Amino acid sequence: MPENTKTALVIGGGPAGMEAALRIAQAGFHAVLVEKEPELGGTLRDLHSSFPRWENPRELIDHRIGLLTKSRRVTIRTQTAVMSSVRQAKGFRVSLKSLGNGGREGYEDELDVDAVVLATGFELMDASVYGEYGHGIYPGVMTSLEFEGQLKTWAQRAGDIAVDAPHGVALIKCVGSRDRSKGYPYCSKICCMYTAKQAGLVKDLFPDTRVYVFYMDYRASGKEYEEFVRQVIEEKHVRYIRGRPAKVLPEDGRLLVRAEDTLMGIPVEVAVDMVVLASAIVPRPGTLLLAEMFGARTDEYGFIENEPFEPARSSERVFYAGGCGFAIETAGALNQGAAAAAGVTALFNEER
Amino acid sequence: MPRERYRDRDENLYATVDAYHLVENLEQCLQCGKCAGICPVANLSPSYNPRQIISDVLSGSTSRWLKSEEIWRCFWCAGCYTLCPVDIHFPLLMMQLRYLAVASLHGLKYIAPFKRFALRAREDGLTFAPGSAKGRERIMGIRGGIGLTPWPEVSEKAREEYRALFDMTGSTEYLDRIREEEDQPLELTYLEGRITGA
Amino acid sequence: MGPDFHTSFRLERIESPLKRELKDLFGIDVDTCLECGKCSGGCSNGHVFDYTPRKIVQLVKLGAEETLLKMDALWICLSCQLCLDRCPSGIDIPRILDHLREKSRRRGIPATRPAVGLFHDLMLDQVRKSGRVSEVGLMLRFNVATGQYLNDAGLGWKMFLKGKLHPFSPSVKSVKEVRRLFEESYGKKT
Amino acid sequence: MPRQRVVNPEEKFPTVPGTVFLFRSCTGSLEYPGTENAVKETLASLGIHALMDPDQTCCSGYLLTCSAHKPEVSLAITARNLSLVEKKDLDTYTFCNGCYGYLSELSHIMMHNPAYLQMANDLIARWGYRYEGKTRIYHVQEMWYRLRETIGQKVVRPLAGLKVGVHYGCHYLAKQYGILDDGGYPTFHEEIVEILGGTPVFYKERQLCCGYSVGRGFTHREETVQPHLFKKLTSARDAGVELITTVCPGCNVALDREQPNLGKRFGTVFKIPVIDLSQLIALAMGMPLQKLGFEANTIPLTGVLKKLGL
Repeated sequence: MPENTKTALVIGGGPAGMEAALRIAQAGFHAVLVEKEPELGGTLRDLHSSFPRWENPRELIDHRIGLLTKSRRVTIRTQTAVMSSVRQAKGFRVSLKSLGNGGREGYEDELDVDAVVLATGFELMDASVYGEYGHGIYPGVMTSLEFEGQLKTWAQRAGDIAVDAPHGVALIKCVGSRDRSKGYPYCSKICCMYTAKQAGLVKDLFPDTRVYVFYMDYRASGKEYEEFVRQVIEEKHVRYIRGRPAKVLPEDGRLLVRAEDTLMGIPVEVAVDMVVLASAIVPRPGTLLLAEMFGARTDEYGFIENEPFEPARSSERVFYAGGCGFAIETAGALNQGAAAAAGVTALFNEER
Repeated sequence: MPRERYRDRDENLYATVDAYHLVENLEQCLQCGKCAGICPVANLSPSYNPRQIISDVLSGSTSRWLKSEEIWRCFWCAGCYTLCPVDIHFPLLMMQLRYLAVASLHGLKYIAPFKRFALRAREDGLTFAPGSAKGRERIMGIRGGIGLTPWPEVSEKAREEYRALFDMTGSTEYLDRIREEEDQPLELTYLEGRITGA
Repeated sequence: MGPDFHTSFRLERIESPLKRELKDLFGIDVDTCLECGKCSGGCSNGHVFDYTPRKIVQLVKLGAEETLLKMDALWICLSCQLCLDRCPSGIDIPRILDHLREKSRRRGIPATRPAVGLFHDLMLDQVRKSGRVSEVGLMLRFNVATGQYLNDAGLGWKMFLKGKLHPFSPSVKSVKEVRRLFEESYGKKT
Repeated sequence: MPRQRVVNPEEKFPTVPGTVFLFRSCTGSLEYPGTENAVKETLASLGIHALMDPDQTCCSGYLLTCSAHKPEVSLAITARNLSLVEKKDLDTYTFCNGCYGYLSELSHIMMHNPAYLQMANDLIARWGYRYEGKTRIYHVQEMWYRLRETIGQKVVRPLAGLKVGVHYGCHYLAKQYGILDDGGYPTFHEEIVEILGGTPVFYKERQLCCGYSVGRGFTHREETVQPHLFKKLTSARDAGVELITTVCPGCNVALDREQPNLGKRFGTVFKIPVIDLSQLIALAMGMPLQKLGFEANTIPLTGVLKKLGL
């Protein structure tokens, strides 16, 4: 098969971006994978364990990086940002800038690419909008991503772990999601599953810590998802209470969560040491800039929108995958990465 | 929880309650419980639960609340409204529930004190003026002592117009109709549904 | 016991020995409850219960044993097994209520429906004594104890004529073993 | 002090007005006249003329929320009062959460429901009034926060670390009434207390309702109001609060008058004086004691005044 010079630019080195770059390369075309962080992996790097099979996300990242570095058709540009792009007849002229150290800092270069895949991922909404939960005020209140970091440090320090074991942890779901008045009306899809995972992990690390999950529904609509949540409730004995907490209060140095158990119809309170807020999933600010740069369509919240009847394509020669489209779990991000790659390779094959 | 009986069922309870269209978005309620969690009254009375009242009004489940003592417990502190993810103004719903209760001559004893206040306010142009001369003198003494006019200045014109508005809007007539002696017995009194053992 | 008004329920102080008891004795794991409400929906007396079957399971999880033992539902549950039959997790709610009923009797907590409590004692007492239930004997003792002497007498007479009632029902042969069973579970009955 | 998330006060108050319409509060002018005095004195020392109008009547919100009034009469009364202010082309400043909340609520209803605005204007047209919704409704406390530096410079009696527990009030923080600070976790009163030299105490039930609860004190005193107050005051006392400040004479009545009865019922004596934050500011700025009207308080302020050496 003759060496083909068609090149696709993949922006974002998370699971979706890595998958897209890999599939494009495997199909015989060139892929330039741009990532502004020093390492590939995206949000996946911050996570500890995964659902529904408690696997280590690090393994998936290392496996993908192994394939990407081996492939001759993939150029990995970490610590690099896309500064501007000009649409041409059959592609874009893109200017890249390397950000970090390694001597090439501030170095800019131009690149002609034939298609773009946006895979810039998502981030969590700023939970301090919820004065009643006290994020940013009480040290024990943290968002779920911050809590992943806490889980990682606990897991690494296996030895003297009992030292700062919390007696009680409360995880609050739908903070910002399904909330028209302070956040977003939509459901962020994956918080139910990762909250169950986090709750289960705490029970694994500290069996006699009391863990509570305050929920309105638990949405476990995936393969082995329901069994996963039932396992966390029945075997790991995480206490699920249906009721969206009204307030977090300081009480004798601990945190008091005030809510109603709507299934019992009684107000309940629980004193805990940590409160984890499953904050709403929103697109990264950069996604909006890139969407304008490449003429991609976005919805009212800033997520990338697809063209009618084209699941992975946002506009001419512009594809997208993963969290920048909407909240998505890792497996979904990989699928969408492959779908975007399929779109790119189909386009390239037509034009050969 | 006050016991439900099928004959209490009233399909358009919500429409009759929200006669003033002040709470148009009740159907958006997610039944999430934030209101009952913050409610200072629900915290103290097991059989009072704002979320339950919303779901009953929506389902027209029963008009039992109209004959209950619970709806007269709401503090009107609007904590539920402040926390509600879909901005349901529950206190305004509660206010209108009370109108319906009064219309069916229930809970009159819980509105009698305010009838007295209203009728006195109608004369003074301001509320909470004590009825007794002794009370009034005490206030005039304190006010005089700190350099204010002995009685708050409310012009005659203001009082006239205030009284006229009472009469024109039918408020005076509404107040007259509230006669404590005609109070119907409340069918649903406060239930001692405590959950003990914690 | 602190101020005299109701305060909201503190979750972190829940100790539910009852939950462990049900697990050890009958293998009932209330944590498997999906809180779906099928049991309450189907319950034949549910509309009259002060706590629906679903809430009863939750009260076990909340460790609210006092409330459970003083519940009206204990004495108006028909043990029709509909809730068990419908439960997606197979939680044996009738068995929970049986266990609580016994516990409540042993602790001498007055039944919210005295007649049902009385009938409950008389029947078990008869089984302890004769190893079986004799309708005539039981009804006679119940009517005497509740002072409704001629209650259902007409019906009883007609059944007798049709040979449906046997005035004398002999004890089972191994009545000693039955008594020992009762002693083991109830302790020496004076 | 935890991180402050106040709305930028300059944004809500682009310019400090020279004259303001001070909306008379029924409870304020009768139960605690010292508050009215303190507000006027503080405004004067900040160079702002406070104008009160004898034609202004009660806002009638209390009676509405007790369901003793139907909305028509309260909407008409509010329209009348606010058109008085609009005639003078001023903004409305209240020093009571009730007035602030009800005026905001009722004007919000009229501004979002033209039928009600029309009904109200038809009723008051006969006296030449017409409400257009131009006047903006503020609480004087927002003005104190906007001018907190000037207040800081004018403090002559610093509070010597007095432990002050602030009470905000429900109608003040309720969502759409749009108070200056974040309703979920307000801290701008604590900042004022710190500027006056006091030590703010973040007690657990800081944001619990004061229990005035639109009349439940008359109908459900034993069932809900007293236990509720017991919870709130216990939390304040356990946190070492020496003085509670409110921004509403209604809250002041609820928290101050009821304390002796709580002692009888629950056997724990509460002796926490309760005054308006404007009175505390006026006190710190050197207002003569006898003009502050502390004799109207049920719980005497002798302990606090002794600590301040007065």
